[in-house]
Amino acid sequence: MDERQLRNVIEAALLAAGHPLSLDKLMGIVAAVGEVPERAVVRKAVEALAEEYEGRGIEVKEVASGYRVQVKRSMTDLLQPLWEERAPRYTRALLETLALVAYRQPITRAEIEEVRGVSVSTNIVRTLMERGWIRVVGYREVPGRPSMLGTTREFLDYFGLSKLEDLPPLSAIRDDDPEAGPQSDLVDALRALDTHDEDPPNHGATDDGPDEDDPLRNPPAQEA
Amino acid sequence: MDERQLRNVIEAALLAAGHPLSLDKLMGIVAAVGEVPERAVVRKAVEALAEEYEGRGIEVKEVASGYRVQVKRSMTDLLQPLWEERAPRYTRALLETLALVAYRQPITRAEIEEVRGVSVSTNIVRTLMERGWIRVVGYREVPGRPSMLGTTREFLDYFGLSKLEDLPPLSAIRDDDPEAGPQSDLVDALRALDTHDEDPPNHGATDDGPDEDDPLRNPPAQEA
Amino acid sequence: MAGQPEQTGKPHLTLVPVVPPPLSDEAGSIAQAEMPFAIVEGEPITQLPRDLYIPPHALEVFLEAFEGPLDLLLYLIRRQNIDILDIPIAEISRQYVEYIELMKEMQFELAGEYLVMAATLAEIKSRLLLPRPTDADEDEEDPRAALVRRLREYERYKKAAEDIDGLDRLERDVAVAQAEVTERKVVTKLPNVTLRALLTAFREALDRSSMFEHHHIQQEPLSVRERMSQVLLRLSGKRYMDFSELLDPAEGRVGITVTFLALLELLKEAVIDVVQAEEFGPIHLRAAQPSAGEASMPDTSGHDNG
Repeated sequence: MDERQLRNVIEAALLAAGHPLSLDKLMGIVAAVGEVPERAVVRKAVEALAEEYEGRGIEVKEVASGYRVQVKRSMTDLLQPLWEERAPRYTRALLETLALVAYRQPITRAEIEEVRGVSVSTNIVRTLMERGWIRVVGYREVPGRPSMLGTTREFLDYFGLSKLEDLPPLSAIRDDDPEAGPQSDLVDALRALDTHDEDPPNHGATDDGPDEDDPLRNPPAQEA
Repeated sequence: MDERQLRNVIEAALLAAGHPLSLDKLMGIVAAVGEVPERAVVRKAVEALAEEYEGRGIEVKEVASGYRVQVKRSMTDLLQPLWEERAPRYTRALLETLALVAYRQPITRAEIEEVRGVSVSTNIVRTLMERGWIRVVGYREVPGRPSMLGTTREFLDYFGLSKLEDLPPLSAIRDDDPEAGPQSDLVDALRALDTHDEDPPNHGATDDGPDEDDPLRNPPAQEA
Repeated sequence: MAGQPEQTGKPHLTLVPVVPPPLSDEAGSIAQAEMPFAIVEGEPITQLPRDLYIPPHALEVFLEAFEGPLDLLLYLIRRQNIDILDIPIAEISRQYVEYIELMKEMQFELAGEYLVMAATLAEIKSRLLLPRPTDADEDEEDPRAALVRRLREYERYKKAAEDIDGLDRLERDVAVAQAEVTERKVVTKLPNVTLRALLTAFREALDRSSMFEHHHIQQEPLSVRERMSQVLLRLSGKRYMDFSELLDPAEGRVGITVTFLALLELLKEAVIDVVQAEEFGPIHLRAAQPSAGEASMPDTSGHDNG
């Protein structure tokens, strides 16, 4: 099988499957023709296919469970009329819960509640499980043996990630040296502030820097 | 939109739709960008796409309701491994049922239930029949005429047995009953009846000699 | 809450990006008509007056727009463009408590967490008013520091949730490209079973079964059991079969004995009938019949045992 044929088989397989195919699976398919290909050769063919798709409306995407061919983001608005149903939307409560499971796994429900300051509804956990995005990965050996939650490969696939590290980086705690125990510094700073608590908090120009990476992306205050 | 872009949109649409798209539908999608294309132009772009696919593993096919991209027939055999699903593992209930049919055949469902203490689901019986391991061998003439189940040759083949007797005796299964069960007594007794019935044709050194005498397997030389 | 409107169960509420009003504006006429804080039943709520009055019918949606007390507190802080480290506790607590009081007055069911937060804020405020003893307990975390830590921790994950929401995801942003496959044969790989698993299952069934002691399961050797199945199959579909047809001399004495034992057992279980028209006449066998005739035998899926 020459390089072109190999690429054709891989393309057909990816388009036929409709779900991601791992390199192993692709190798298995190619091997069924009689030749056992080298891993590197198959990987190269996938890459060649990805290159071939450049400038097209589709792309080869590597996600957690393998490769898939997908319609590019830039195309989907155009193709909206094709889909009868609108994509599901997710509430902030669900996304925050998901974020905590993703970044802090393994995590118990109590720990999620501690960070969010509100109880986690059973519905949210159930929805996330039914979507196959989270699952019980173990139990914490404390009274009650609460289950610990973690994310799944389906979660990564769905959000177009190939591994957990591909998640957007968790914003650093601002103004803090991550090395130093932030707590004591903070307390000191707070004590210094205690005296002028009621001062107008509008810091004007000095606020510009931190605002750049303000997690809420608030535009800076307009000076009236 | 130039010809290449038009072709990209059509390709993405056909691959994203999951069903054939008519020329009208394609035109509607293209028109959403702002330009209302000529029919002939869109058709030409589809044809150009079809040409582009020549020598590949996929093709543009015109069917009754429009165009679709499909995997070439010559590829489908190769891709067969993609559609192999692994059936879920058998439950213990199923294995118990199978074991009871094997050891106690012919046996009715009610009799299986009596031993197992729980009802036998229709699903289990159906699964075992579909697998070709059990079959109805007759009916018991009691009210309801329940069917009696027995094992098949496929069952023996699958488990590498040449005959039912090769199943380990109950004594081997129940270690709380170290003495040989009545079964082997009976077999021994039968064997005693019939010591030199015929010469076993191929008596492997490690074989249980009398096994070779199995009338079902080895049609022996005619006596008369 | 920047960005997309949220599903709050109140579809007519649309939160818009929060632009904090300048706190120092004493005039009370904040010009932000183009930046409504919320839209309630189509009407933009543009004013958050200094007395924090919120139209009563907007209050509940207001609360629902927040993911809890931390979120509300963050909003109040962010609205005033205050650095999280410089929270003017007194002012923020006052605003927070006012909201809570208002909601209590409106008799909205308020999650307990909001009240806990109000208490926390009150505690911090009171501590700030009291002179700090010089030998303050070092072990005890400054409640304000604890609050700041929680707020920042929450803010990180709130941001993370937005980031995750911003990822290109299936269904909404990208679609899996798929080509049609004609003549696909879905093959289901059947599960494997080992003989050992089968035997283990059998043993468990028997161990559970009290039957094993009471009845004599397994009285007949498997060869007889197997032959019973075979005889039944041979009798199926036929009206009668001659006894001698069932006995194959080629099987030798063992074979004949096994068949005979099988026949006796089948007879005992009343699943076959034996008919002998006259003394020393031929013995005929057939599968036991229901009251009226015909031995119906459904298709046994074509597997032949022998």
